[in-house]
Amino acid sequence: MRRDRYSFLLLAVLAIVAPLVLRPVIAAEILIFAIVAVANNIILGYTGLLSFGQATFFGVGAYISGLMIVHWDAPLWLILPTAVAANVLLAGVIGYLCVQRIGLYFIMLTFAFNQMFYFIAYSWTTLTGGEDGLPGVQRPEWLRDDLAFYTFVAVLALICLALMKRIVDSPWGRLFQAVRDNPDRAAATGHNVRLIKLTSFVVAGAFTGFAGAVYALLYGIVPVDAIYWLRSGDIVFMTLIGGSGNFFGPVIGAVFFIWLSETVSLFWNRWPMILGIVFALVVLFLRGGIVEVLARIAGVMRRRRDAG
Amino acid sequence: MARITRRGFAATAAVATGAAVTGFPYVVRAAEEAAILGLWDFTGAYADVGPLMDVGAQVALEQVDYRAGDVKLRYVTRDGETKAGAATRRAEEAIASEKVGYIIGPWSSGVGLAVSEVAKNNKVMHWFSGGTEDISGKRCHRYGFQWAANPWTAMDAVLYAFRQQNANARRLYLFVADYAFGWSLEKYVGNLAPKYGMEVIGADRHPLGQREFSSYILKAAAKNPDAVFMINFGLDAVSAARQLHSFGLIPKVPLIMSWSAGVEELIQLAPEIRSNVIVGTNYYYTADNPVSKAFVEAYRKKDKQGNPPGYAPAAAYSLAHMTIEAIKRAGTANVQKAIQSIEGAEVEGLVGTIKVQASNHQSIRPYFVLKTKTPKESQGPLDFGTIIHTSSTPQPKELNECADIGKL
Amino acid sequence: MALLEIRDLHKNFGAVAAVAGVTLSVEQGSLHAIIGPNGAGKTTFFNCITGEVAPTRGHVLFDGRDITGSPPHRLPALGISRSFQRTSIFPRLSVAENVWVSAYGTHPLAAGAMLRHADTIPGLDERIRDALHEVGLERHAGRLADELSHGDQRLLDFAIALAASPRLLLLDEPTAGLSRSDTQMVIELVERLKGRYTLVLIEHKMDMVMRVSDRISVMYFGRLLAEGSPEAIRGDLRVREAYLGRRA
Amino acid sequence: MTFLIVSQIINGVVTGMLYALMGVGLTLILGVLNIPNFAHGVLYAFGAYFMLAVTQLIGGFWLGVLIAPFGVVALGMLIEYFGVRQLYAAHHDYQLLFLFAVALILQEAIILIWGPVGTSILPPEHLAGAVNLGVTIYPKYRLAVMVITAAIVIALWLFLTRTNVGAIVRAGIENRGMVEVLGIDVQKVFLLTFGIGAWLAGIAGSLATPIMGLTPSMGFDILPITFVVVVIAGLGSVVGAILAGILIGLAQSLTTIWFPEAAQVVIYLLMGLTIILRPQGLFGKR
Repeated sequence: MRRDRYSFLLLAVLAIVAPLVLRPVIAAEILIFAIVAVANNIILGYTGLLSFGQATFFGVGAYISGLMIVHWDAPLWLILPTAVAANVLLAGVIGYLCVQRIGLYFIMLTFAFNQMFYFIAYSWTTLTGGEDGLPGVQRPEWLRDDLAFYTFVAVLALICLALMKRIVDSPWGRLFQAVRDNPDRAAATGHNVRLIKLTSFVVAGAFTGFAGAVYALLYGIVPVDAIYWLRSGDIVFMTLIGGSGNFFGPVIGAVFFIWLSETVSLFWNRWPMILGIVFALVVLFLRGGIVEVLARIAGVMRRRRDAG
Repeated sequence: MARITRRGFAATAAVATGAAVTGFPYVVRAAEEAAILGLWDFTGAYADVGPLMDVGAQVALEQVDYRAGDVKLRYVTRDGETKAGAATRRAEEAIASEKVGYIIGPWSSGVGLAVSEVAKNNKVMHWFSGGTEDISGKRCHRYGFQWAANPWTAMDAVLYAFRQQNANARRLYLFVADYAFGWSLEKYVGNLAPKYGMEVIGADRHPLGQREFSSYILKAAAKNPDAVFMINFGLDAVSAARQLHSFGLIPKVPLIMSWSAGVEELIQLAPEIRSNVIVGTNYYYTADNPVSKAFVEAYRKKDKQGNPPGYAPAAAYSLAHMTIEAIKRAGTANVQKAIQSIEGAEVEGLVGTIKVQASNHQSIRPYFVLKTKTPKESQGPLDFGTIIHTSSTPQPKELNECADIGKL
Repeated sequence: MALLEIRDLHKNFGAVAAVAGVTLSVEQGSLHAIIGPNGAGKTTFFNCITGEVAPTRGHVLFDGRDITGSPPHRLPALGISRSFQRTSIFPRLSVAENVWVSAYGTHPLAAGAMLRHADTIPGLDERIRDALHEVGLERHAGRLADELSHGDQRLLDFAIALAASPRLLLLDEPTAGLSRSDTQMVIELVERLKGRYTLVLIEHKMDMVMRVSDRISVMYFGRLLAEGSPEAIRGDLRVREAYLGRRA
Repeated sequence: MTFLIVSQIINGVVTGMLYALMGVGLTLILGVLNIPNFAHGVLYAFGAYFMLAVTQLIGGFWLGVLIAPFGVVALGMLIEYFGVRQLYAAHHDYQLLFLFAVALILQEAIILIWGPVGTSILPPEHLAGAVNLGVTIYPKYRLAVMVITAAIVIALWLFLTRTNVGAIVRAGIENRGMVEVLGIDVQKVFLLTFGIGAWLAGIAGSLATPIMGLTPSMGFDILPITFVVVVIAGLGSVVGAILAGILIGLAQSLTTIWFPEAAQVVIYLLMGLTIILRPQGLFGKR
């Protein structure tokens, strides 16, 4: 538990340094995706379910927030809880249908539902703006300044991470892991496996939707690609590349993913190929993600220090 | 060990400071250098045009040797990914790290509108070339400029020219790409058709990225139209044309590609398919003016296949050209001054005279209508058609939705 | 008094009748073994009790209550717990956490304590310690379950079952796939548990069954062939034929 | 109106048959290897681009249809051999993610090799134009595709039911453990199945070129539809995949008569409905 406290302290320090090194909006975007990746890891790393449809919740959160601002000029204290509540409901329904099936079927269902919501968003142009995206999502006055907005996001992100940490440390978190390790045994010890999976799915959906709602404020537009399935792929990518075996791994993954796609795209137009190759290599040789690399390096250094 | 750590720390600190300096948003710009960002789609749905646009912009900059009067020009590019999220992030990043004051591109309207917001927030001049009328309409602002013809102008020109060619045609069937751009063109065609003695007998909206048009085609064929009027673009238009041909509907019935990329689309269609087509486009490479001639020559040298430029590279060229003009006229890299210098100005540009309307930043410029050549008439694989009409009739004021262009 | 009663249980897979009318009752506090050659329908029968398989016909009564077709996760709360034929643990959790999952599953505070830290829920520590003590794994409490030896993992499986404080413990071939010394260890454990819990044991190792059981039911082609004390079964000709017949 | 509906039905069957070919390939791989092949779409795209290469380099439409799918088979087998096989020990999630990465890489490879601009292939001359069916006019090539795909489906059916190799593949779908028990080299079965799946994707891709044209993103466009086919069909059902493919094709083209904007959404609604009413899919047993 003390180590977690250090990790949070380190995160807080990094969050304070980030806007000095990066443009505040980009730093904010990284933090938003850090929330999404950590939330995804609750399903993937803790519960052992691979969802290829997290963009559904991200997108729906973003659209809710965008629409409430554009049409009603609603205040944030109303928007963010609404986005969360709506995504709890949505993840409840989608999750209920998906957890009936296991393994591959689960993955394909999440993926197909994602695609369904994408096409709804895409076709329902009067509501979402379709291909053109939903424009005119103005931040409230006190968040107009990018630095102020970043600070707001950073505080929210830390709160979200703390909440999610709390959840994975709670009995629920342990049950998620039990279901991941051995669903039959978990059932035989008195736990409703589908309910536990569903809970995990809903928790992740809620936080992902929340992040989406904040994302809508970032550039003042909700682009339709916010809900496209390739974004779900990106989210899985971030989670795995950081390391799904560790609570904080996906945070590193989000930073790395955005950093990598930004840098590589400067040098080569075919940069998604590099992303693909990195991803393939991680899957083939480095399933623990960056966290595993760091742990190995730390191990070597400790051994060397002990030896010297 | 300790020494290494200390050195490591110093290095980290140095890097952090350096990054902080370059990355910090409120840095004074270097004197009289203007950085222009070409935000092109190298990946995503419009990955096909990104590289072409990059070449187009380069030609414009090379022609002036990267100088606009006394101001040095620096050209940087970023991948817009045809995604609003990525494009806005890249624009933000480039504004910060490259001190970009001028953005040109991207290709897609949706992404362009998002980037327009970034330009407005960061007080950066933005020239755009896509189909949306919102840039100079509902969402106009002082920093955003539209180079493409107004959709009203375009539809008026196409309908007029089609009428000249087909005196007896009355009944139009519309294929409309289902997004804001498609709807506004559909609206204008509906309003303008009666003026030319025609009527819209049916319209089908299809999603962007549609590749399977047979069902729409059968529906259209059932109505027995005098012409198929397409309001779609790029691969959608190409796929639709190809399938219209395989169903035998064209060339029996004329096809109107009302807002076409020109060369880039026509080159994908076999000559048999494009033998009875009216093509409306923002640029065609036989445009008879000195700027265009020089551009075509320079572009074909740079293009791998030696193809003439279509809408996309021409747009990129022209966006760069207009930006350069603005800076040159201002005589300084100051963005606000550049904007003031181009507002209301007339520029001899790629498509002829381009007048930048001060009230909504819409360019009043010629729109081209071609008639394609049959395989027999064609003088080679790149001889697609003849310009039969150009028009720069501006959109009636009462239809423009730009209420207030705003302040600098 | 019978704690578990099976009445005319049938289970068909398509045209195949895996269990064809089994009736039997297990006395409170007894160790009741169900034996039979491979393919006799023991496992299907067992799965009908644990709720993994819904019987085609018939009833399962626990403590006088009809539990036919209850899903597996309902049983621990009633007081039924089980071990698995193939060791079934949570490999990436620690040994103590493995047992925690089971203890928490039947913990009366379960609903209220959802957002506490998992390790600070009152009343669980003791049950975890007791269960680990019972099987002799306390010193491994902090280790990852995956790192335990094969035999220790089987013991952990038992500990998980025990942590639910069951009244009825269902053991599915507890010595399957174990080495000789590990088998001995498990037999001793079963003998220790005998009398304190009602036990149903599925086995095909005759010697073990003869040694530990109070009562034995023999299944053969989905039916009960014989039932009685170990001595009676040992002397039963039909049983001998069934086993020998298969061997020949 | 009647003729519109009739022609839309034919139309739905034609596109549906292409979906069916994709769906069957995905189903075979899914059933035997237990992986949803995220690279299936990109294999389809390669079918189309290999077709382009053959028609450009050698010439001849039917030669392309003949050769191109085997290029895709080679590609698929390479993916299986050097990638998927290395991951059998790992959780199947990793195989899936690997295939996702491969899809990203190969899509970019298409752009690198053939450029970002889409192109098209005309149908062979003897199939150019449309034919009058009485109720409606219809392109000859599409009718030919309908016949060819039907023939492929029948041939595949015969292969699966009448040959030893086919029996092994079927056994693999029904019960993978059994294949191992029978003493058959499972790795070979996997490789073979992946190859067959790739061939089906390849032939679908090459046959689709005159209808849909070629774009680098064509693989990512068809992948989700293929998944829906398999979800509706039910896991591991070959017959189901064929019927579900046609069902989706029909639903899509009939929707365009009344509500063209919903032509894409409708297939996902169908899927949602299937899951709610029959979670195991229309033909699934598991």
